[in-house]
Order: sequence, then structure tokens, then C-alpha cells
Amino acid sequence: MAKAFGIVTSCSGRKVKGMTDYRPVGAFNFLGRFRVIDFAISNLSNSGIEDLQVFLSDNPRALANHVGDGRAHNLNAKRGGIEILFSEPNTLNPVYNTNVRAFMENLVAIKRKTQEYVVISSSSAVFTAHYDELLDAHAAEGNDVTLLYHKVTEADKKYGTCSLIDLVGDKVTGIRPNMLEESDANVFMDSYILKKDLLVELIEEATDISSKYTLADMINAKLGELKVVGVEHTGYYAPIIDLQAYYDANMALLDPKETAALFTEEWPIYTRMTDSWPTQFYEEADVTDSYVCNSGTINGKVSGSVIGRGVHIAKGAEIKNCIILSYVEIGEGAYLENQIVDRYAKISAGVKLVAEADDPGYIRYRDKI
Amino acid sequence: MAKAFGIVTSCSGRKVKGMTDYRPVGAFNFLGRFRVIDFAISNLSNSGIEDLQVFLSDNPRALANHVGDGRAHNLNAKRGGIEILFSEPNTLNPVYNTNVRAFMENLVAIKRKTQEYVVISSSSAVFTAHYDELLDAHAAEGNDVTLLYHKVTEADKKYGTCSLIDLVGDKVTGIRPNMLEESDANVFMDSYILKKDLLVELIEEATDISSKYTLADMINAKLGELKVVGVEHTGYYAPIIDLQAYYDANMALLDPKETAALFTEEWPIYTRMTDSWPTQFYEEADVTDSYVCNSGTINGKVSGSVIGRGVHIAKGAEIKNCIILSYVEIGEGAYLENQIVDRYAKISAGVKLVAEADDPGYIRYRDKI
Amino acid sequence: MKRNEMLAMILAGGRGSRLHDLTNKVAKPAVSYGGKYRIVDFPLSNCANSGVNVVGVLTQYESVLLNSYVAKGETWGLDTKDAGVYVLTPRERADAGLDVYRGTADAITENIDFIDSYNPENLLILSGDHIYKMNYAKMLQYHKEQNAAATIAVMPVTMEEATRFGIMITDENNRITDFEEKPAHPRSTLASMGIYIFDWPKLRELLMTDKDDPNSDHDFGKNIIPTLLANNEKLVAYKFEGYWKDVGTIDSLWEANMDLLKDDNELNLDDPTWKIYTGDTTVLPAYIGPNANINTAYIPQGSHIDGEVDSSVIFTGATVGKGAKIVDSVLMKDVVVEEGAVVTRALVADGVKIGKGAVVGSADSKEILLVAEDVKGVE
Amino acid sequence: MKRNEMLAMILAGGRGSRLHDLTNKVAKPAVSYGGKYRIVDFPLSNCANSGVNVVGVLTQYESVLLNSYVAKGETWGLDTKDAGVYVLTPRERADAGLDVYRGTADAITENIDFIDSYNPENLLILSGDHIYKMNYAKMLQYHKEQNAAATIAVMPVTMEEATRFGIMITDENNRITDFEEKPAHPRSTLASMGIYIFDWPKLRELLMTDKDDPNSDHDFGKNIIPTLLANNEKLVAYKFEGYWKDVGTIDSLWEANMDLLKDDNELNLDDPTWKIYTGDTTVLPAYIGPNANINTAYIPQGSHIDGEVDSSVIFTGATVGKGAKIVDSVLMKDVVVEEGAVVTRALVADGVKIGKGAVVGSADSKEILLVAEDVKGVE
Repeated sequence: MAKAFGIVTSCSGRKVKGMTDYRPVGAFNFLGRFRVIDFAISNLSNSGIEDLQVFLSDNPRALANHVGDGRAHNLNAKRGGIEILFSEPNTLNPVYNTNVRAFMENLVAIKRKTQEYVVISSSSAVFTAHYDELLDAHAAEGNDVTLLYHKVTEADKKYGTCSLIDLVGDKVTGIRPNMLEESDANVFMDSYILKKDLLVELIEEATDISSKYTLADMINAKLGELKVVGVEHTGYYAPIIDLQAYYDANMALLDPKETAALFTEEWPIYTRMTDSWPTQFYEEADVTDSYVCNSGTINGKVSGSVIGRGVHIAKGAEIKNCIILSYVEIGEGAYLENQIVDRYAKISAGVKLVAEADDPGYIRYRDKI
Repeated sequence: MAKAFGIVTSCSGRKVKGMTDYRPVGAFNFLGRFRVIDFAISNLSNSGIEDLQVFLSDNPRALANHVGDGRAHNLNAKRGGIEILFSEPNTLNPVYNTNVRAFMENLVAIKRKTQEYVVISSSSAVFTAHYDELLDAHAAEGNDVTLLYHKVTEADKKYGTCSLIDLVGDKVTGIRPNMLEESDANVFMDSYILKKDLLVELIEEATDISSKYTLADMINAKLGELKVVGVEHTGYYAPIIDLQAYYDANMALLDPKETAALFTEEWPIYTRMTDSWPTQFYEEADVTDSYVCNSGTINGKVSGSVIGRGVHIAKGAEIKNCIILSYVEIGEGAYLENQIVDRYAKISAGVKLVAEADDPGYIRYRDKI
Repeated sequence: MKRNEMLAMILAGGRGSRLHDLTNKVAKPAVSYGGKYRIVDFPLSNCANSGVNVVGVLTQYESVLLNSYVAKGETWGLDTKDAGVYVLTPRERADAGLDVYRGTADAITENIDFIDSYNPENLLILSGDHIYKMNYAKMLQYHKEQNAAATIAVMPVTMEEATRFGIMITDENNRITDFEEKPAHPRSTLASMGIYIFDWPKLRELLMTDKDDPNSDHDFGKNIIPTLLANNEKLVAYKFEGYWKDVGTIDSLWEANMDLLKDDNELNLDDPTWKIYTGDTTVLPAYIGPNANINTAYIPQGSHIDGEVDSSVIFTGATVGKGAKIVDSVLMKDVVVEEGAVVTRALVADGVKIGKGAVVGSADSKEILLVAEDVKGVE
Repeated sequence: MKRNEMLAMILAGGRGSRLHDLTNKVAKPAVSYGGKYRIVDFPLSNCANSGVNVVGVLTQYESVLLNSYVAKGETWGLDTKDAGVYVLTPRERADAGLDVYRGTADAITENIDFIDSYNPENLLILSGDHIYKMNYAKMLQYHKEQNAAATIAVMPVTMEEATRFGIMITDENNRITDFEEKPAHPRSTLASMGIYIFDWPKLRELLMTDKDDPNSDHDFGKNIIPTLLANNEKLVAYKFEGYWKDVGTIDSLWEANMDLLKDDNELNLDDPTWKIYTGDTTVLPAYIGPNANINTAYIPQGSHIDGEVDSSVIFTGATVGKGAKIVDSVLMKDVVVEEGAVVTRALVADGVKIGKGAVVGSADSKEILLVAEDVKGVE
């Protein structure tokens, strides 16, 4: 039995223009065939952490059915699996939708776990992390809390809603909101390693102090008492904090080198299988520099794009630097540039939609244009 | 592919003293090892209806994890499985928590189904029904709607929140609330068979008419236009409408004849397996006339009771006509009569709790007495 | 379908010698098809979709790959309670020596104890190397309505094709009155598809007699069907219309792949109500590189194309390098075609590597070239 | 555990002749134990809990029951990707005739292609008829720390018991210096449990040599271990403490069941952190009737008791009628003891029916009575 269980948190209240009206960030389609939460769950599963609690909040349907009991993500049903936990979004005042509140509502389920440690990961960022090694180091070094961070150079422009971490050596000296004031910074990845009993203590104490306290706030308040260590994460890291971040995160992976770094054979990213069939390319198809999922038909021009499952692109249509989500239909001669087209949308023949790469357009779920 | 899909409805807003504070009725433990919803799902599964939508509302955790993707209930994952759908309980005014509202919130998911027919069953009643045969008859006779009803003789005392059906021959002439005015009546079992397209029409029309309309209200309003047929259900039927009904439904099955009628070899009731071990009976155990689940230890006296999984009964304790839910501990010399003891409760040594069979006592989840 | 109504047995056969080197390492039913499938996925998916939940797969030549592939009944949803896919190989029995199957009927006889353990009313016999979609539940319904001892699926063919098939002669009620194997002058154009439903108790009795008959080939076509006819049992033909292909040769396997490129392709793998299931893998979407030039093609996830592809079927994990050209060809699983290589009218076997600039196959070859071993580059 | 770190092979062996009639219909590993389990559940659950995800089950005598039972890897959670339980029977190979396994080592040799397909670093050899709980991951860790060619699990026994086991003589660092099979005058009390971890490349080489040695019995104990010792390879003993029982005889199988009734029973099946998994069934809770009188007993769901039960283990589906009396006995799956019958010091095999008023077994018999056939009532 592994010595840790995992918690995958939701990001209740995070808004990504249009898209979060229909599902939480964890359920966003990523690179055509994945969902953002697949990365968090696969990281834990590949690390041998087989017993997971997945927190759901707003619009839980898509995620509840996607993660199921954990089989799709290679979790051994006997040694663990996925337990889905719900927290009710406080619609009156979103400031109270903290992760501490979600934990508190499910404290009995957390307390019932028999593993000594817990690894907490966010469902709304794309990255890989070897928690098995991090956990061993955490235990060996006698840390109270290990936090993951990623060094960035554009903290003044991106990562707006992320927290930043201050460090002296590897010791965390502060966790604070990103005020967009500095460019070089350590972005906190919302990943924690700590003992289960400490987590329970922190949750209970945070609840006593303030209903607005998050787990990070609580740890920040305890930096004097606890040994809190930051570990730098390197490689691909994309927190999906807004539509631009979502667009950029997909587009970055059209570079085969980035893809090769994120998707390696010994660290598979699991997702739910759909029994799809290969995509049919017709005579007038002209596809370059793109990812194309199964079950589609393509008879138009596609470049620099991610084409989801079951997408139909008619003759003469052109798709340039777009993310086309599943089951979208693109009519003859339509022209799309720098667009994110949500599931089941229909773009009529001849429609022209152009945006800039630094402000991509968004076509709503099931929209007809 | 089966010609029908199934919908298992929740009973949002139904209150069963104490117990519904922690889970919806469908998640209630039944006869020690089942949950009430197992009957609805197994009826559909055994009828070859393999593609189910299960509606969840208040406290969805227990049911979401119990039903999972349908594997536990023998649903073929490729031909169907379980899709979990959520409806947000309207906490401000429970009168709006109708099944129509839950359907409306998930209308896209219902419309997406390709089967011609839909069978709707309630998750909060214990009974068996052969929907395969009912569906064949429904189609052969050209009915618009088939409703299941059960003839009862105590409608003035029990079945308070159920609807009653009026019939001329097998034609339904009215669906109305039970005003506890007549003893002999036809209790509507909240089971429907109809075409999917008709269901969608009725939902949309009901929404237009009144936010308080239920599907049964809508069908009642259309009795003039539609061929609505009632089919009598015989055998065991127990809608779990209050604590007394829950208690009686369990106790009735201590009669082996009732059990044999409900549980037959060709109509298995599936539930989630837990890898439990046999129960250990010690030297001073004295058990009669009871059902005993696995993983427990018994060293006391038990009669006329249902003992759940992992229950420990110490020396000298006596349990008479009780329902003891999972993981309860009963201390030495305790005496319980006509009690329902909820999960994880601890009854200390020597405690004496006595109630009457027509007003059983209830010990709360995780309570210590 | 009720629990014991029908059990299926797939005759997955031997080494498939007509498929030459393709079956050196994998048994024939495990051969790849259609971009991401294996041949055996078709009868297994048909069973799953038809509600036939227990399937025995009979194979003489045991391959680790076929066994471990087929044993995961979950792939086709055949892992519910009372369901399962079981690989049945020749084995030691208490009352007999070790024996390999002597014929198609013998393969069933040798596994009577397996069949008996399910006590089915009917037995469905299938072949492991046909590509088609068929609802066996409808065939069973016909079999029961006709109260037949055996029902044989037949397909109308041309008079010319009829000379290459087992041909069923029927009366106006579809009752089979006679049977001819590859007749020079066919009396009917209804070809047997090698798909049978037998009344199991009747078949069982017949098999027990046939077993000890020294003159029998222990074959369904040669012995069992003629005996049933001779015994005046009711045999009926069940007419199938739709796509059906025996992929027992390289040419027919290539053709069956090419059929998928046709706009009006009858096989219709993109029917969500009758999916073909297969062992799926966690791979990326197809990556189409900056130099790609794809015209008519069938391309699955997990492939990597940076060259020219025309009228070809590409399989999961296949790579086409920059400047490479694939025409009228089939690249099976994990094939690598390096930069500048040209592949024409060829079927390239799983995992084969075609080196830089190599030229393989030709546009005017009569037969399709099978490439089963790595081809060196020409630098 | 990493993917290729260790593969397990369970030697499920032959008909288990010492278990007499109990194994007439089921292979020994499929024999019932402990109210709801089968013997093979123990090594398989140990593998699952230890993170050993691929398990081959080697059986000479193929039984439909064992095969279909073991093939459902889901039972033990061994159905994730890259995981699986595979039944391996003697089979036709391209380069050899049909052969049954000649010895324990030969059974491995014959399945080298299966093992090679996983390319494991280490091979875990287990027996299919031992009842115990053990974390093989810890044993592997020890094996790796010691950098051993082979690690053998041993258990301290009394000097008297030592004469009935294979005994390992070790130095102060647990390195095995000598090995004796059932010594008359034991030089050590460390008994081999028949559980080995081998460095796979080393073992593979040895097996290839042993295979063609006409003087070899192709047995791990008789040939492979002595050869390793002779070659001066590093063999270490891994000490196990806890419950372990070989259930190869009726008496030991009965005893192992009776052990479960002890309050301080070491096997501890009720440990939620090391569960033993088994093919579970949808049955009702145990029904205890109005006339029941149960004292010390182990009773699972799906049983039906209306008589007297004292110091006995009852299995799923077993029925004890009104007035019947079961003392110091084991009633296996689906046994029916009718009204008024008395069963004492007996082990009643799966499905056996003991008629009304019959008296079976006696309190002062030396050996445990095996009841493998129905017993008529005495009306």
C-alpha cells in the first residue's frame, strides 16, 4: 500500500471567459483528446499514489463521468481508486469558495484515510510531476510541508491569479498574491505534500481563523512554526487561468519539442477512451502543423491548429491557428483564424471569423454561426 | 442495442427523519448490504436496458461513488453504462425541486440519446419490475405512456406522499395526491415508459406551464390527448417515504417467504462489492431470526434484526428488532429494541434504548451514546 | 439476450499461411486492420453489440499476443458478470492424449466441457478472419422463428464469385435443400459466410458421433452440414446484406483497407450505434507536420505524418518522414518510413522500418507487395 | 513497483492428489477456503497488494473453473493497463512437440517466451497452495539491497518440523551456504517456504542449460538452487514471520480453516490494509433462522443457518437445516445439511448434500473425514 493518498482540488469560482459556464477548468479539453484534470490524476497514478479524492464543485457532471472510479486513469480498484467529493459552491459570495471550505465539508472522508501522507494537486494546470520522488525527499528531509513552484519571467503580464512564493534557499518565507509588479517570480503550483494529520489540523485551524482563509493562507501564517520547503518544477507548466492561457497552452505544444518533453513513454497521461475511429482525409484536405483527433472528416485547409474528436471540416474551409473542440462542424469556405470553437458549435458556410493570437476569439458551446 | 435507455430519478427534497441529513433515500442501506437505488438500477440492467442516466441532487457523494460507471450493476461499459446527471437543489423553496426541473437542467443530455424509448424509475423504492416485458407490451399496444401502480389497502395510513392513480380498465383517468382519505387505492410507483421524444415534449411543455409542475402533473393534464395505461405491479413494493416505511420495509423481509419473492436467481440485485470477510460468531453469540452481513464480530444476543457490515456486538449486549447499519459498535450489556442505528454510531456499554415497533428510534450517523 | 440462450465460438484457426510473413509472429486474428483495429475485433465487437456475452476463441497456434489481447474482455465490454472471452487451446484431458484440433468441428468437440459449463440453447460459430458488421441477435431471432436445427448466414454473390464459395441451394422459404462446395456450375448465388447458429443439443449429439467416425474430416462444411441435410433436419439460410470480406490473403487484406477510403464505403466504421471496439492506447492525436501533404487517407491518433500520403491507410504509431511518399499503401502499426522513401502499392507489416530514400513497391505491380522486414536506406 | 521490475509466476501444479476427491472436479488452487475464498486468492491478493501486476498461473491440469476464475484479473484489481493474470498451460510450440511440464523449473522454461515478452528484471516464483499474507515488495527490496542472484523466503520452524521441510543453512548475514531436503538431523530450523525471487537474466541462462540436462529433474529445489550454490552465486534467506500454512492435505486444510476461529488467529483476514480478494457474489446477508444456535463460528453472507453450529467454518451458499448440528467441521460452498443431520470433525466438499438425519464423522476420529459425495438421509 502506498504511504500517501492524493487529493485533486477543483478551482471553484475560477472564470475562463465562456468556457467555465459549461464545465470547470479541469474538464476543459486539452490538445484535442485530453482533459486538463488528466494531468493531475496521471501524475498521482504514475507516482504509485492509487487512492484519490477528487473534489468537484460547480457543474460537476462532465468531471464526475470523466474520472469515474479511476479505472480510465489506471488506478487499481482494489488498492484505491477515485472517491468523488462534492462541495457546494457558495453562489452568494464566491470569496467563501476556498479549498479549506471544500475540505471542511468533507473532513470525515479525509480523516477516514489510513495513509500517513497526502499529496494535493490542482485539477486546472497542465504539467508533469514525479510525486513519488518528491514524497521520498519530503519524508527523508523531515519537512512539514513541501510546495511546488515554477520560475517564470513574465509574472507581471501572465499568472495574474496565481500565488507567488518567496524563498530563502529552499525554505519558503512567504506565499502571497501576484500583484503583477515583478517579472521574475516563483509561481506557486497549488501542489502540496504533507502529513494527513497536519492537513486536518490546518483545515480546522483555518476554519477557526477566517472563512476566507485558503490552505495556502494558513500555511503562510504558520511559516514560523513549520518547516515549509519549496521544490522547483522544471519543464512544461501551464496553469489555465484564463482564455489566453488556455489558448497559449495548446499552441505551445504544436512545437514537437515541447510535446516530447510533456508526453514521455514512462509517464503516460491517461484519459477516458471513446472507441473512436481514424479520421478520414479527403481529396482536398491540406493539413500542416496540426494535431488531429479521431472520428473526423477533413476536406479543407488546416494549419497551426488543434482539431478535436469528431470534427468535420468541409471543402474550401480554412482553419488557421485555432483550437477546434469536439464535434464541431465547419461549413464550406468558412475561414477561422485564432479562434477557440467550443464543442458542438456549427460554423456555417462562408463565415469568416478572425481574431489576434494575443486575444483569441471564442465561439460558445452548441452555438450556430 | 436496446431500444430504450433508462432514467433513475432522485427524490430531491424528500425527508426521512435524520437519515436524509446525510444522504438521499437512494443511498440508504437496505437489508444490510444493499442500497435502495440498487433495485431501480438492477431492474433496468436485468431488463437489458444498459444505458442509464442517474439523477443526483442533494448530498450526491454517496450515490455518485456507489453507482460509479455502472460496472458494479453489471452494465456493459461499451453498450451503455451510467451517466451521472446533477440537478441543483433549490434550497430557497423546495416546491421547485420537481423532476421536470432536473430533466430541464439536463435536457441536452437527454436529447442526445439515440434510443427510441425511455424507462423512468425512482431510486427510492424497493421492488422488482421486468421492464423488458413492459416495454414490449407498451410498444405492441401502441401506448403513449405506461405507468406502474401497486394496489394497497392502507392508503389512508401509509403512502402519505405518494400519488394515486384512477383507472377505467387499464386506462389512467387521473393522477392525484394521496389525501389519506381512502384505504384501497392504486399507488403510483413513479415508473414511466414512453418515447424519448414525448418525454422531451412533456418536459418543455411543463416548463412553460408552471415551475411547480412535475412529470406526473403534466401527464395528468394530457390524459385527454394521450393513451396513458396503468399496469399493476404485484409482489413486494416498499416506497421509502419516511422512517417508519424504511423500518417496516426491512423488517418485512425477515419473513423468508417475502425475501424469496424479492430476491430470485434470475433477477439478481446488484450492489457494489467491498471485499469483506465472514463474520465471526464468538462463544456467547446467540442469534436468531436475523440477517447478518460480513466483516463483523458477534458475542451478544440478536433477534429479529438486520445487522449491517462490520458491526461489532459485545458480550451481554442484546439487539431486538433493530436495524443496525454498517460499522456500528455496540458495547457490553447494551440493550436496543426497535431502533435504527445509523453508520459508525457507538453505543456504550450498558446503554438501554427502547422504542415501539410503530415508532422506531433513530440513532444518528457517528453518534456516541 | 437471456443468459444461456447463445454462446459464441470463434474459430481463430492456425497460422494463416496464406498471409505469409504477416503471421510469423502474430496469429491471424491478431493481424492489424483499418488504422487501429485487429481482425478479431470484428467478430468480438459484433458479439458484444449483439448481446452475446460469452465467447470462446479457439486457436491451435497459441500466440502470447493473441492470448493476452483477447483475454482482456473489457476491450469489448465483455467483462460483466457471466460474460467473458476465453482462449481455448488444445489441452491435456484426463481421458485422452494430447491432440491438436483435426478440423473445425473437432475444435468444438474438444471443448464440449467448456460449452457444457454454460449449457447454452444455441451455439454460434464464427470465423476469426472476416471483416463485417452483423447483428447476431437478429439471426438468432430468425433461427428461433424458423425452429431450425441450424441457420447459416448467406450472402448473394455474382455467378462468377459463386464458384469460389460454399453455395447454399434453398427453396422459396429459405430452407436449405442442398449444399455445394466451390461448384463449377453453381445452382445458386447464395454463398455461405461461415457463420452458423446450431441448436446446441442437436449439434452436441452429432459431434459425439462424428468424433469417432474414421472417415470424417470433422469439418462443419464437409461433414456436419451434409449429415444434417441427410438426416432431413431443418437448415435455413439467413440472408445478410452489407459489407463482408474474407481477409485471408495479402491482396484481400489490402483491398479491405482500401475500401475504407471510399466515400460510400459500406463497412461504415463511423456508426456510433455499432462501434467496433479495440485495445485502445493513450497516444497523442495524429501529428501532421509542416511538410505534410495528405490527400485521400485514413489516419488514426498516434501517427506522425510529415510527408506525402495519397490513397493510403495509416495505422496507430506509424511515422512518415519529411519528403517520404506513401501511395496506394497500407502502413501497419508502428511502421516507420524515413525521409524521402517511397512506398507504392504495398502493405507494410507492424513495426517495419523503411530506411531513408528507399523505394518499395511499384504502381503497376499486379499483386500487392508485402513488406515484412526492414528495408535499408539508400544513402 | 516499476513496470518491469518483477513478474510473478504461480506454480498452480497438478491435480493435488493428496487432497483426494476434493480435487476431482476443481484444480487444487481453486479449492475453497475460509468461508468465501479460494486458495489461489492468497498468492494473487498478495501480488496485487504488493504491486506485482503481472502474474502467470502455471497449471498442468487445466480446469475450466480455474481458468475462468483466474482469468478475471479484475477480482484482485489486476486489470489495470499493463497488468493481468494469465493462465499458462502446456502448449504447442513451433519448435517442439507437445509436452507436459517435467518439473517446477521446467514449467518456467516452457513459458520463457511469455516472461520475455515482459522483460522483467526479477522473477517471483510462488506456490498455488499456501495460505499466508506477505508483502513481496519488501522481499524484493531485500533482494535488491543484498544484490542477490536469488532470495528465498524462509520461516523458523521447530527442530522436529524441520525434518519435514527443505532447510536452509545460512551464515550470520543471511547468506545461504547450504541446503538440505527433509534432513534427518537438521543443521538449521529455517524452512523454505517455496517462495523465490530470482534475478531473471541469471535464472534464464540457468534454465536454458538445465533444459537439456538429461540427469536433471528440472526442479527448483533439487536442481536450480543446488546449481546456484555450486556456482557460488549469492543466495540469501529472507525471514518471514507470521501465519503460513501448506494446505496440501485434508487435515491441514481443515486445520487452516479452524485457525480462523481462534481469537488471536495470526492470519487476520480482517485487516483492511491487506485484504484478500475473491470472486464476490451478489447474495443476501447470512440468514440466521428462528431455530439457530450458533456458538463459535465463521459465517459469510449467502449462508442460511437454522440449526446448531459449534466451532465450525461455514461457506457462502451453505445451508444448515432446523435441528441439524455442525461441530468442529467445515461446510464448503453450497453444502446442504438437511434437518436433523449431524456433522462432526468433517470437511464437506462444495455442493455436497447431507440428507435428513444422517450422521457424518465422529468426535474421536483421528483424521478429519472428507465428505465428497452426497450422503443419504435416514428416514
